[in-house]
Amino acid sequence: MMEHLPALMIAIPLFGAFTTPLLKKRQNIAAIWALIITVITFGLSLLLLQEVLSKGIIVYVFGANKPTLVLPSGYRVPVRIIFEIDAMGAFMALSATLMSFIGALYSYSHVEMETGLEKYYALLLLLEVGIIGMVLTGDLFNLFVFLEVAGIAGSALVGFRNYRGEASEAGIKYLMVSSVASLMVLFSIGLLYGQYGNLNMAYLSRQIHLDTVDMIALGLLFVSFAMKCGAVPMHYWVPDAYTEVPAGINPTLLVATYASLYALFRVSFSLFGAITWNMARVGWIMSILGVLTMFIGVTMALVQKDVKRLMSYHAISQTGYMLLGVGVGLTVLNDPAKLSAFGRAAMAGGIFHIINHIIYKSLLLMTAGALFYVTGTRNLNEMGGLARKMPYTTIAFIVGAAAISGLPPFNGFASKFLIYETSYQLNPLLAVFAMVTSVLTLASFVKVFASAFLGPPLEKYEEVREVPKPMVTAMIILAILCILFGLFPNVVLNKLIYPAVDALIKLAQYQSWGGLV
Amino acid sequence: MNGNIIAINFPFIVVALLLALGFYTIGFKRNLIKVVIGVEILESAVNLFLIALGYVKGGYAPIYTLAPKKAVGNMVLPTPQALTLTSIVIGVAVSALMLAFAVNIYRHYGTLDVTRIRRLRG
Amino acid sequence: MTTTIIKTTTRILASLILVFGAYIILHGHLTPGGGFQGGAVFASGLALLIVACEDEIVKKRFEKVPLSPLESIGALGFLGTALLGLMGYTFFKNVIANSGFIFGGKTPIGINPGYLNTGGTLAYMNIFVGMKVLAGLTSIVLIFFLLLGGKKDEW
Amino acid sequence: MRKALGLFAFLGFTLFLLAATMSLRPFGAPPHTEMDHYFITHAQEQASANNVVTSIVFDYRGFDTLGEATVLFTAVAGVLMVLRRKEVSS
Amino acid sequence: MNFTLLSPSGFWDPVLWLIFLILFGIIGYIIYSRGNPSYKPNTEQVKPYLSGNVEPSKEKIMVRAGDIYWGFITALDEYYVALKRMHTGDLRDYILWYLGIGAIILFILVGGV
Amino acid sequence: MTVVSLFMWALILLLFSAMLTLIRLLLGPTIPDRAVALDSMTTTTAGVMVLYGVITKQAVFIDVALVYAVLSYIATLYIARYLVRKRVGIACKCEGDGT
Amino acid sequence: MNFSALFWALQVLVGLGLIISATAAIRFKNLISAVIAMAVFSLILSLEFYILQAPDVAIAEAGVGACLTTAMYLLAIKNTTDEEVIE
Repeated sequence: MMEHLPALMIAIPLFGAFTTPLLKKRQNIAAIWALIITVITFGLSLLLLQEVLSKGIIVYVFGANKPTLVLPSGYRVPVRIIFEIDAMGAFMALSATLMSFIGALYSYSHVEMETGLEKYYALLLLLEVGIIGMVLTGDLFNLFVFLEVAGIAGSALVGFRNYRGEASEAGIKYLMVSSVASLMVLFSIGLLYGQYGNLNMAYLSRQIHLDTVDMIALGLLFVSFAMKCGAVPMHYWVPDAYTEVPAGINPTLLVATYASLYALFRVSFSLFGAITWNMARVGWIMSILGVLTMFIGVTMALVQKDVKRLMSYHAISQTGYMLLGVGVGLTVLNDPAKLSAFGRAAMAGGIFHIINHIIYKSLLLMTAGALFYVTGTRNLNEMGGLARKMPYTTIAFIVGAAAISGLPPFNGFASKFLIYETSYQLNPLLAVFAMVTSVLTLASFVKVFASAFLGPPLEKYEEVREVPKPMVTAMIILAILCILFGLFPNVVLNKLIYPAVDALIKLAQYQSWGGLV
Repeated sequence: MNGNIIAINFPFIVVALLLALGFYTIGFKRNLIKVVIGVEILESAVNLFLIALGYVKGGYAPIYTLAPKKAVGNMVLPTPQALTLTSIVIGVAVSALMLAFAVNIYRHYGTLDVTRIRRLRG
Repeated sequence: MTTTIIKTTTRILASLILVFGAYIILHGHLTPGGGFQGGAVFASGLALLIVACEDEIVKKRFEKVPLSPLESIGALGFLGTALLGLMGYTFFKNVIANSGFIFGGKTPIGINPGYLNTGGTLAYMNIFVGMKVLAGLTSIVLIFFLLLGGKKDEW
Repeated sequence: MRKALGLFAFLGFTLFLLAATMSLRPFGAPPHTEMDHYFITHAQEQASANNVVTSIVFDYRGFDTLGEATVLFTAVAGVLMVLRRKEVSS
Repeated sequence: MNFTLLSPSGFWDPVLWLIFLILFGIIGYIIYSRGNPSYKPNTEQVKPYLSGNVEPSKEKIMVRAGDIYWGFITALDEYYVALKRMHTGDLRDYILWYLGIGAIILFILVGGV
Repeated sequence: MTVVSLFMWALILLLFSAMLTLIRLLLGPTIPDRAVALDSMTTTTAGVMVLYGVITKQAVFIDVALVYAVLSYIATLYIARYLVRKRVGIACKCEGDGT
Repeated sequence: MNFSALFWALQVLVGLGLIISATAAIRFKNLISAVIAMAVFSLILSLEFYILQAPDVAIAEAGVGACLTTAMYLLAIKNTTDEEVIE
């Protein structure tokens, strides 16, 4: 069964999602069923990661006689849909499944009182399927299909609280943005198909040569995925969507955003990696977008009064760090001396920041959801003195806030450290912006902590008690992960991140799987 | 020469104009349902682009049932047609969900004017 | 609001459309069409039935139809047919083609009039996808239609 | 102001779309595509179907169709969820 | 297993950090234990004394979130006005920004700099 | 003049008449005008499809025309149902909202 | 009249029809008129697919565009309002 692992990664959550609407009468069982499915998927993704790290790139051909039969007899092109899983894809799949599990656990109590839960859990599983499909596939059109699955499931979940008008507003904004972006992705896929007559990414990357149509396709793909991952100034949908979605979906929605970031990296490094002389330009675009993203995101966050909206602006600003780190790596991709000096470390910082940010931002958004659960409001002006009432939430919030500001020994520290040093070597101005952003991040979280948790206990929150156990468990798991990743960054970097970085950098390895060359 | 290229690439030009019309609708119309119509025009334009990519001059449809004798070895490319089928279904799904959101927004806001549907900002 | 003309026309036309949809689904591997197209035509026939009746009749008639389970069953059947390939081959392998099972006949190479008993898993997948699509699209139209009857303060 | 800037962005983007479609290969003469050749010649024998498009949709690229079915399922679930009647029971 | 993260200009060692943590924890505890022992919770002692005035209600003395960093935001007023004007919340602007940025990126890639 | 050429001229004529209905759709002051234009255009286009299938000698193409011929009725019925509900009859005054 | 001339005449007519009906769908102030124009757009698009030898796609576009999308739009407009905002 080991060889069918990539197919099962998709089939099992799909099975769960298709069966969940049948449990309309008993919504508790639907929640437990979703929890079981996410746990199984998490185990499978661990197995997959182990396979990839020990054996290299895994290839799975859908519909062939054998899973590794890439080329049909007598032909030199791949014709079927092929999954090509390298360390980067397995790493993203691991984060997606982990976060879906945490989200399902948290949702068990968080949305208990609402109706329509069987559809909620089905959509949660479908969102997971979309992310897994996006990060594992090696086929361009398949990437588009799963991008749409993730986008539609995400926007439907954003509109879950349909008794609030704002939820529908955020939902249609997210849906519009994601559908326009994916249509442009489809258009550029059409351009590439018209040029080369194939859809496989590894095959295309060997065929691509510099051409006006190719460059326009690259630009369209770049800007569409940049919009889907929330780069400034196309970030407006991010605060709307993250604010209105139930807090249990937030972790998965974050991973969906970073799956688009993954697709952006994949397009820049693997699909168009063969066009060598133009890549420095793309790297500079990515770095500058990153700097803009982190600075504007954090300054907007400083003036927010809505707690979840503040945290979503921080999510934007942290995306900037990833873009900056990987952009620095992309800029020096063709300079082997600089690449080994700081490019590889920069990319490691950027990619390590993805999982770090997913963990601590989910933690923070979950604490915001817990505050909403007990107080019924998200306005920071009306909160205060909750630290005594909710000790676990407070501890989780402190851990998350320290991690996002890059204090040692929490996990944001290691990746930010790498990014500062490497971006300083490319251009000192970039590092200055990164550090200023970090300081402002700490400042705005001090604001949240002071106004929500500290201060005198208010009369209207006399009855408040700690949130139910599943929510606490989910938050504590993430807090422990935060501390572990921060204490031993070296282990994570060597086991998980550097293989992923090498998977992106080594283009020839990606191009030559399954005897294609 | 230039006019000749326009004559040959005529369907592609139509696609580009339709994309422009769709973007114009999304960017400058104030009614939400008009915006949804704009997205649908975009979708149709991309579908038309894919099908036009697959056409071979003088080719026949890739179906063997009761096909004329000349069709063997002279068929249009079938892959873009399969891709377009998928794309059409996705288009229907997206517009259905958008209309549901629009109905729900009208319930709560009492309007379909995009400039007034912005409680979430800043 | 519906007149006798509409009711009579609907009675004749609806059955015709449903049969035509079923034809498109079943002959998906021979003629143009397939699961999605046939399902859309079938759902259009059901939409005709919806629009030709009063709201109360529609509500009464369709509350017994298990649309949501039908959709789940269609999707699960599609997934299951694809999973058949795991018996020795890969996901989505067409195991039934040329095996002699139902729909497992051999197709003559070249131009032929088309035989229904071919196609392998394609025919099964067509049927399941058609079931899923007709249930899904009908439930979309139905919920949009039934919204008209709802009162504002129920929301 | 907003309208002028928006019009500028729109025209710029459209210009590149037109450029892309104009500089593409001529209509009706696709390059020699081995993938499509494989589908046309092997569909009857491998998938035993006369309709090549259906054989691609459900056999060669069947995984895409699974994604497509998933999209429709997602959209139906989303529509039913967004338009559901009852509020919170608390 | 080696836990030390080496980077071009520094290093991070969790063991060293733990040692420092324990050290400073002990120092902190020593300072704490030398504090005033006459403090007793839940007595009259802990109530605030405001020159004999009545203690105002909790809602009034609370520091609101909007008041924190008031000076900073006021100093950067012009920047924030520009930023607020960018965030209109209009659905169409989202797409127009996309078109504009797309045009710029395509110009850089295709037109050449 | 061969038979196939005759079919081609018939096709062009049908398409021309479809264009005429398109003009009615653009000008038509009331909604019922436009609905009727849609209906007649659908029928004409179904005829065009049948003729094109005959010209290229592909029998299976007729299915598409059948689908259109059958389904156009439903769209018209939906529009009619809407107009009845809104009391927008033929007697409604023109809005003058042509292109 | 040979086939090639017929093909190009069809291409030009259908392309014009596509652009005209799309423009009409955008310009009509009444949303019902816009939806009818979208139905015509879908019809012409289906004809174009048919001419480009893609009957599968043409059937899909016909089944969706002729009835279901129109029905969805009409029902949604029925639930909201049918007048576009006058700018």
